Amino acid sequence: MDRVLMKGNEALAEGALIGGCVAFFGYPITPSSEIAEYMARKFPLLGGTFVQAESELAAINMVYGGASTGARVMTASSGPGISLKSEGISFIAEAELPCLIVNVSRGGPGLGGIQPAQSDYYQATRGGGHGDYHIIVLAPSSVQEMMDFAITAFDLADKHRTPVMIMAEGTLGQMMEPVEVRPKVTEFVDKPWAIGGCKGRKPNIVNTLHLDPDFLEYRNHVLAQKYASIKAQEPRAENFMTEDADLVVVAFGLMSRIVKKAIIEVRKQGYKVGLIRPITLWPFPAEPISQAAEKAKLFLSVEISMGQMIDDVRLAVNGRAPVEFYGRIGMVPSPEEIGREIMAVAQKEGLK
Amino acid sequence: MDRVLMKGNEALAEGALIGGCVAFFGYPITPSSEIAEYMARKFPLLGGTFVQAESELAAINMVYGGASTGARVMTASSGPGISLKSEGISFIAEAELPCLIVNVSRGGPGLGGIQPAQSDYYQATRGGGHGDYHIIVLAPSSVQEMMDFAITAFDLADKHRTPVMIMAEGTLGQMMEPVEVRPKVTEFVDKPWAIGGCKGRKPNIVNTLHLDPDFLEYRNHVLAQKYASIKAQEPRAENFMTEDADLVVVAFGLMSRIVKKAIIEVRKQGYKVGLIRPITLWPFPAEPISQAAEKAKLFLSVEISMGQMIDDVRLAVNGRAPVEFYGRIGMVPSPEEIGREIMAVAQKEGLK
Amino acid sequence: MSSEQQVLFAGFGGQGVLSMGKFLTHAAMGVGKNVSWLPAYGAEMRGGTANCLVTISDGEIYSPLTENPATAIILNRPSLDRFESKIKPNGTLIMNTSLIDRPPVRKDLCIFQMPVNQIADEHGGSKIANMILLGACIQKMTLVTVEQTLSLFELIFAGKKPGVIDKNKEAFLFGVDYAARNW
Amino acid sequence: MSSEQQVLFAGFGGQGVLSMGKFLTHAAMGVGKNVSWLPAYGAEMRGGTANCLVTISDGEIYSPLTENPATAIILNRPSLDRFESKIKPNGTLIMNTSLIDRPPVRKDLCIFQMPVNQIADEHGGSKIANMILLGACIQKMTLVTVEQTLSLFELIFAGKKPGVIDKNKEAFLFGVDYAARNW
Amino acid sequence: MARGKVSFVEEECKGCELCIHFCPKDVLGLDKSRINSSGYHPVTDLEPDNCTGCGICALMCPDMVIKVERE
Amino acid sequence: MARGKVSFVEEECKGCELCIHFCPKDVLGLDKSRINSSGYHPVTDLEPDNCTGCGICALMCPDMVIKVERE
Amino acid sequence: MKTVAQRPQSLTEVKTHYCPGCTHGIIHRIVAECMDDMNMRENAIGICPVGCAVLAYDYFNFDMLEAAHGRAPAIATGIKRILPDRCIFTYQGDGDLASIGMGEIVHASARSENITVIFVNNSIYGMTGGQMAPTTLLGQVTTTSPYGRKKEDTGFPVRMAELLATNEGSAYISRVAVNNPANVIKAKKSIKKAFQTQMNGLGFSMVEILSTCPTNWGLGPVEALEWLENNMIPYYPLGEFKVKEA
Amino acid sequence: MKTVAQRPQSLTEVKTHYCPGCTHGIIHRIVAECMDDMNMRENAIGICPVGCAVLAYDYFNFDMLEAAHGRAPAIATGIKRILPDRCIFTYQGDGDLASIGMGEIVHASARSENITVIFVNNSIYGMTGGQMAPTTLLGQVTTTSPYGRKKEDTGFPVRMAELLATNEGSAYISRVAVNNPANVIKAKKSIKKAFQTQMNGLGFSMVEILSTCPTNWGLGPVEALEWLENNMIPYYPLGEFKVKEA
Ligand SMILES: Cc1ncc(C[n+]2csc(CCOP(=O)(O)OP(=O)(O)O)c2C)c(N)n1
Ligand SMILES: Cc1ncc(C[n+]2csc(CCOP(=O)(O)OP(=O)(O)O)c2C)c(N)n1
Ligand code: SF4
Ligand code: SF4
Ligand code: SF4
Ligand code: SF4
Ligand code: SF4
Ligand code: SF4
Ligand SMILES: [Mg+2]
Ligand SMILES: [Mg+2]
Repeated sequence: MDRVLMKGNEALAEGALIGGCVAFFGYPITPSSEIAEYMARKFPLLGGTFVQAESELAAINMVYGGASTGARVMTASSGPGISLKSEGISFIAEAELPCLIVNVSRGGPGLGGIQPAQSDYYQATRGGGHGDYHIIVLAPSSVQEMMDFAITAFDLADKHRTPVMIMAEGTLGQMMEPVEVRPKVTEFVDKPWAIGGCKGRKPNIVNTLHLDPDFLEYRNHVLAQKYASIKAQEPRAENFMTEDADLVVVAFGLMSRIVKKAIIEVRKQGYKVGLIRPITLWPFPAEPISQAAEKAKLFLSVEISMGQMIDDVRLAVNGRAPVEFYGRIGMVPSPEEIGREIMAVAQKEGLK
Repeated sequence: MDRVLMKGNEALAEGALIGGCVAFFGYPITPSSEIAEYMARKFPLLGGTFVQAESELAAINMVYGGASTGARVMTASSGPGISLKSEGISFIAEAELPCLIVNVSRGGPGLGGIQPAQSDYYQATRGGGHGDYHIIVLAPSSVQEMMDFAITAFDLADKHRTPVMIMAEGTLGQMMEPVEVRPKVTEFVDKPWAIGGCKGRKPNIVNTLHLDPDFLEYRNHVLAQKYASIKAQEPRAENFMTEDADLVVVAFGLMSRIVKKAIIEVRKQGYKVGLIRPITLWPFPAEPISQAAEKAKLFLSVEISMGQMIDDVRLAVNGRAPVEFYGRIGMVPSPEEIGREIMAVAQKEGLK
Repeated sequence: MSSEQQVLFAGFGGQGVLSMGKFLTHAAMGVGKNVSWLPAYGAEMRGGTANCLVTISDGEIYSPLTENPATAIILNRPSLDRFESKIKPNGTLIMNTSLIDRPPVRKDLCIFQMPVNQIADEHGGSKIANMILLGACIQKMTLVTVEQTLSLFELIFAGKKPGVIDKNKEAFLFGVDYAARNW
Repeated sequence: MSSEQQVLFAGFGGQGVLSMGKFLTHAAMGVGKNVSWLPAYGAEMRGGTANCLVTISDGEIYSPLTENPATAIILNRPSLDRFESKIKPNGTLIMNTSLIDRPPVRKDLCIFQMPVNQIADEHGGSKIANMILLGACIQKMTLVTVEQTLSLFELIFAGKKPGVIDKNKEAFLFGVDYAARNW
Repeated sequence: MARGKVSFVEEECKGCELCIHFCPKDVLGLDKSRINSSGYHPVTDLEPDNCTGCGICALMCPDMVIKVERE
Repeated sequence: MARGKVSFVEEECKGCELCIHFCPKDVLGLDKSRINSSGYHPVTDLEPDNCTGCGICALMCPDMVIKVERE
Repeated sequence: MKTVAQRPQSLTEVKTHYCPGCTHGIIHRIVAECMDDMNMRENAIGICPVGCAVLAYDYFNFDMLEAAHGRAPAIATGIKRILPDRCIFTYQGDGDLASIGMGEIVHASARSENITVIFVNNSIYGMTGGQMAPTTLLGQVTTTSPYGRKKEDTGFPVRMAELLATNEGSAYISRVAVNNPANVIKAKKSIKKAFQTQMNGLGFSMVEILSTCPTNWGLGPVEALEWLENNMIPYYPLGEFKVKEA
Repeated sequence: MKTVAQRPQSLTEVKTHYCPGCTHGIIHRIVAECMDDMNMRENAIGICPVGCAVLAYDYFNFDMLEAAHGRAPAIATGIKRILPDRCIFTYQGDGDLASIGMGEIVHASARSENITVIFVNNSIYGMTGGQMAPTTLLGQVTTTSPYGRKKEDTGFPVRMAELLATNEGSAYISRVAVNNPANVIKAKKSIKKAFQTQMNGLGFSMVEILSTCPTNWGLGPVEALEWLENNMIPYYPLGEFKVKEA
């Protein structure tokens, strides 16, 4: 049987290999290090490149170089390391280089802790770096999805010529679940823009400097159009028991699974509760939430943070219903706790 | 007469000195470099510290060290440099160290250009760094305010034990206007938490590591409460001709002055237009906008970006009126252009 | 969902509680169950305490965690102090009396005790202490049978030297036998 | 507001257009006006073109920039090509014919011409070319009087050696005189 | 008779045996009969009379478990 | 008669005079009578007959203005 | 009887989190003893790295800061420029100082920043579970060099003491080890000399200390000391590389 | 008549933005000539810095990338690891390489990354208007050392060639100048040797080139060359500091 018991981080790394990743550039940080370690074990055997960079800055710039050749390359880190990459991510976004950036996230701010968190949501979806750019952000909720989304990420990256981030709570990287190993990806788009020597063609240039204001503005419009088309094509969400829901919980990642368990329990008590789980954090799936707002009387954003995604939920609901918040930090709350919270809010708002 | 013709960057630097800044740690970058250069000229004469750091990373960490002693210290940079500081800013926010960070901003993403922009709005207001933190962000609109806000910034920083950012379009740093030089600040709060040797007291510790999840969560609640009280006390905005306005433009910084000129012109044509100018970008002045939404039929967010502050305008309006957007990049649009745009939107929405 | 069981393993960093959990998870997967293994990672700074939670179910596993595990396998005193109160009402508590110098407070629990360190010191050393205990646990728990588990040793220890595998089997069986005789 | 004037200075990086603008700004402030000086910074990479916009007003200055300056002082051909069309209807154009090899296209403008480089080469060298032109401009413009400006030299050049100041005064007056005679 | 005397903060001992290894007089050893609250067999002085009070054990102890006294 | 011949892409000359300074035969000078579109007096060969075609001027020209030919 | 050895004043009573036999503990003690000997406790400010010593602020009994990974020298600079008379030191691991913190350490030395650096080189990333460091020896197995470090793709271990000694700004640079009593005594002497260099205002000082990581080396504490002696010292020679006199 | 000097194939026809007499232009040309001579144009990949050479991608006539400030060596690493047979070089100023990029350059050298670095040391930040660089000489006036660089608060200029030569990973390290015809010829020889080092797979190579910044030095182009000779060369001796043979 081809179900293998894997750690989330290893499943993600294996998924990247399945997706055709040929180089990993990274700097160790808990709780993401197993991704680098997995690559360090595999690439020497498979003939790819593993480089332990001297820093996250160096790593993201190695990704810039590697991606410029058209190869599928990636890096992985966590909170502080992602902050250090933010200049580089801004450069990569403007240079339109496809690549995979993984944030196995932990609690902040500062050095914070190494326990799971979702408090890098703003950084991931609003561009931690400078300037007008976005990157696609995928939030897996199981070890299987850690693998599957890594594969998807590289396809999306090439399709839209954009960096793609996978953001997962630290727990998801550390826990083990059985995964079905996917077949190797064999079809790739070609990349005439890639550098690699100008034999038989004009030189290619990878650049983000635009001193001429008009051209700089032109470039920003090019990106804006790309982001518009990504918003049109790529938002992904999962609806769970929302048909008849008075109260719609919005939660992503591993957190969303806990909420499901809680919903099943509170429904036994007669609470009409459902879940909308954003799978892409950017582009944010505003549409399903907006639709739910037609019927639902109340929304509850549940996050492992002090409240960040709630901005996007509010923007989607746009005043048609109250949007409440429940959050923890440095731990994934239990289904029992979430169940209690859902019932409390529902009662407060007079639902049941 | 004590009106002096000064460059915005120099006025800001002089303001910092008036505010009691004793050390500047920075790395040159256009269009902010004049701040460092001014300090390099002044401190050797005044007996303060100017250090040209080897990088923005080093600079923000020198600020971390300097601020830990309780001294008023600062750094200044622009787009890419601020991204590089984002890890450090997250640390400083969690360590609750008062300091001033200046972003004389330019167009991005990537290396972009050196022309004015407001496209670091998300980065400034949503925390470019990792974790749940915010910093106070002030947006001056004149050379005089470059000086005045530098003084205010240090007071706010000490009052709330938080980093404060001044974000100004590059043009504001480069242009000259007469400024009234303010009297030197002489009253300072004392800082029992500061490090400096433990003679006669228990050792002080400046730290952001919290391995115990419960304590990490506790710290996040401490910060959240602080942010709540800042939100209650510090939002600042300016209303301009909003009393009878059908259309309320929201714009900040130098941009807001251009809008004023445009409003004066279009009002001559009978358009009832007003301006709300956020002075603090975080905390965002949602209240005045929310009030305006009681009467106004339409909002227009005008930014030198592809549209970032518009999120906060929408959150404040919360569905009570449509919120339109107009933006440029890499240039400050002229009053003539803004006037045309205002009239176009107003007509489209059937206002006059 | 109905048939979902959650087992907590807790002890010192060095006691191999994480691998005990992994082993059980592996075994349960081997017999076709849905499983998840959730470690409290990092928290165990060197010398600190470690624990992991294993969920085994016939249905889809939504939540890999819980406040109240049905079964808790506790290898030291700090862990007992921390987790005793969390165990599900009428749940099962298996404890290592070598490193726990107090009896449990709760009366509703079904309790099994074993001086794991002493026994291990006598039979093959501390390295296999956790396999001995695991044998005993599986003998008592209904999740997977001893036979099934034995048949999966080669798979679970894939890559390990036969010697190592045999040594572990031995310890495992010793534990099974111990539980049969004493629990 | 009514009495608001905006003057554009444009030329090569090295021609001192920015300091011409600063000088005028300073002078206008000296006579109690509200002023702003707005450079097109950086854009002039070495050897490129430079320009700045000066706004002088009796009232509060809302916008330091405009699409259509009332007056444009143009020191080279590329700048003329770029800005001629932008000047306010019936505005003023002052141009350096040494580096502009074509006449203006617009007919509505009030135009003054001066072969600045040649004249400068003859009188004191290229360094003071911009002061000569500035003298001529101020002679023609109504913003500040020649006398007022002269009285502010020491203030504006504060810190500079007297020799330098005199040299600039000379050049300035030469320009004033040139404008009086030729424009 | 012993010229030196060693005493221990048992709870802090991690049983690393560095002190034991470097003691020139083989004074020290782990007490296999006991386990401290961190789960380690703590150090003890098996041959107290041989102790010269040279201080080497304390010099090599990473955990400041040992106090050494001498006449 | 000149053994060498120099020609210039005048528009690219920035009048830095490096070529002039290093020319061993004082062949070169700036043409003060002309200004190129970048506003510089461009280089010219004042003493073409003295040119040996040694190539030093081109070697020191930062702007690749000079082409040198030799018999 | 008089006490010949006991816990120094400059250490708190807190029990460390270090693994059994980890020589971080010895280094903490000798640094603390230097502070006691120099009567400097109330004047001292220490900066911890990100690394296993991240919690050192709980162990040193004077004002302490916790730095972002690799940035301790920049933080020390910020403090020293404002409090020039304090005794300021960073305590950094080899990943912290020689990898991510390379820019900060080289420039602190180039600027002749008047601070002291305690550089604990254990040839590996301890805290994160044994990844390769720039100081990892060729052939050494780590979680990110699972087949042994190879020069073909990772080059050669950096010798920080030698590298920083090339900077004119470096006033005192040495390398010591804590693998036996004699070396521990030498190490303490060198650390004291570094602090004195700072208090004499001579400029940047660093003591590189070869240390063990039994846990990630997969060795017993005693074996680890032997491994250090047989493998690290040959590649990282002990001694003083720069001594600027007052 | 045969042509003895003309624009090399490896340069485009684009007019540079450099100031009159700036020797960046000379360096561009000799790098391009090496590519022509080695018949390497179609195999070359260059990485521009952030600095006055930021626009070099418009001037070199082969595949080019523009790097973030100081990160060119990391980018080169990313490319080289995937395209090991290409001829890859970074072109970096002294602020870019020796200040913000210190970590990346030291580690590219330590890893023995098989790339070539063209390091243009003009002792100042040119592009941003003449601020102090780590390479600025003591006493030199810049906009951030307006009273002359003082060792008391800024330490000493870094000698990158000497510093990197201490890394075993460095295969070829030299310092040259372009202040006169003889030195320009030597500089070109050295650059070619560096490229050959790379093509022979020997590892990291760097040529430090002393260059002028007439604009920010406040000197005429010719005076600037003399200043370089009289002030820079004495502190930055020319020569080869590391030559690994095949
Ligand atoms: C910016 C950032 N990157 C990475 C990490 C993860 N991290 C923590 S400690 C460490 C390395 C520690 O190794 P070393 O400096 O040698 O100290 P040791 O533990 O060996 O004493 C790393 C990579 C982090 N905390 N922050
Ligand atoms: C992250 C970042 N910091 C700072 C800058 C601003 N900046 C541009 S070039 C430069 C220094 C250039 O000096 P150098 O590397 O010596 O090159 P040169 O211009 O002298 O040839 C600086 C600080 C930037 N663009 N990006
Ligand atoms: S003091 Fe010396 S003799 Fe006594 S126990 Fe310690 S090491 Fe042994
Ligand atoms: S060295 Fe210290 S910790 Fe180790 S065994 Fe001896 S006393 Fe215990
Ligand atoms: S080729 Fe030689 S002689 Fe001829 S102009 Fe050039 S430098 Fe002078
Ligand atoms: S060196 Fe080149 S640019 Fe300079 S003057 Fe001579 S030809 Fe012109
Ligand atoms: S991991 Fe290594 S360095 Fe860290 S405490 Fe344990 S032994 Fe010491
Ligand atoms: S500023 Fe200096 S380095 Fe830059 S182009 Fe001009 S002369 Fe050359
Ligand atoms: Mg280490
Ligand atoms: Mg330079």
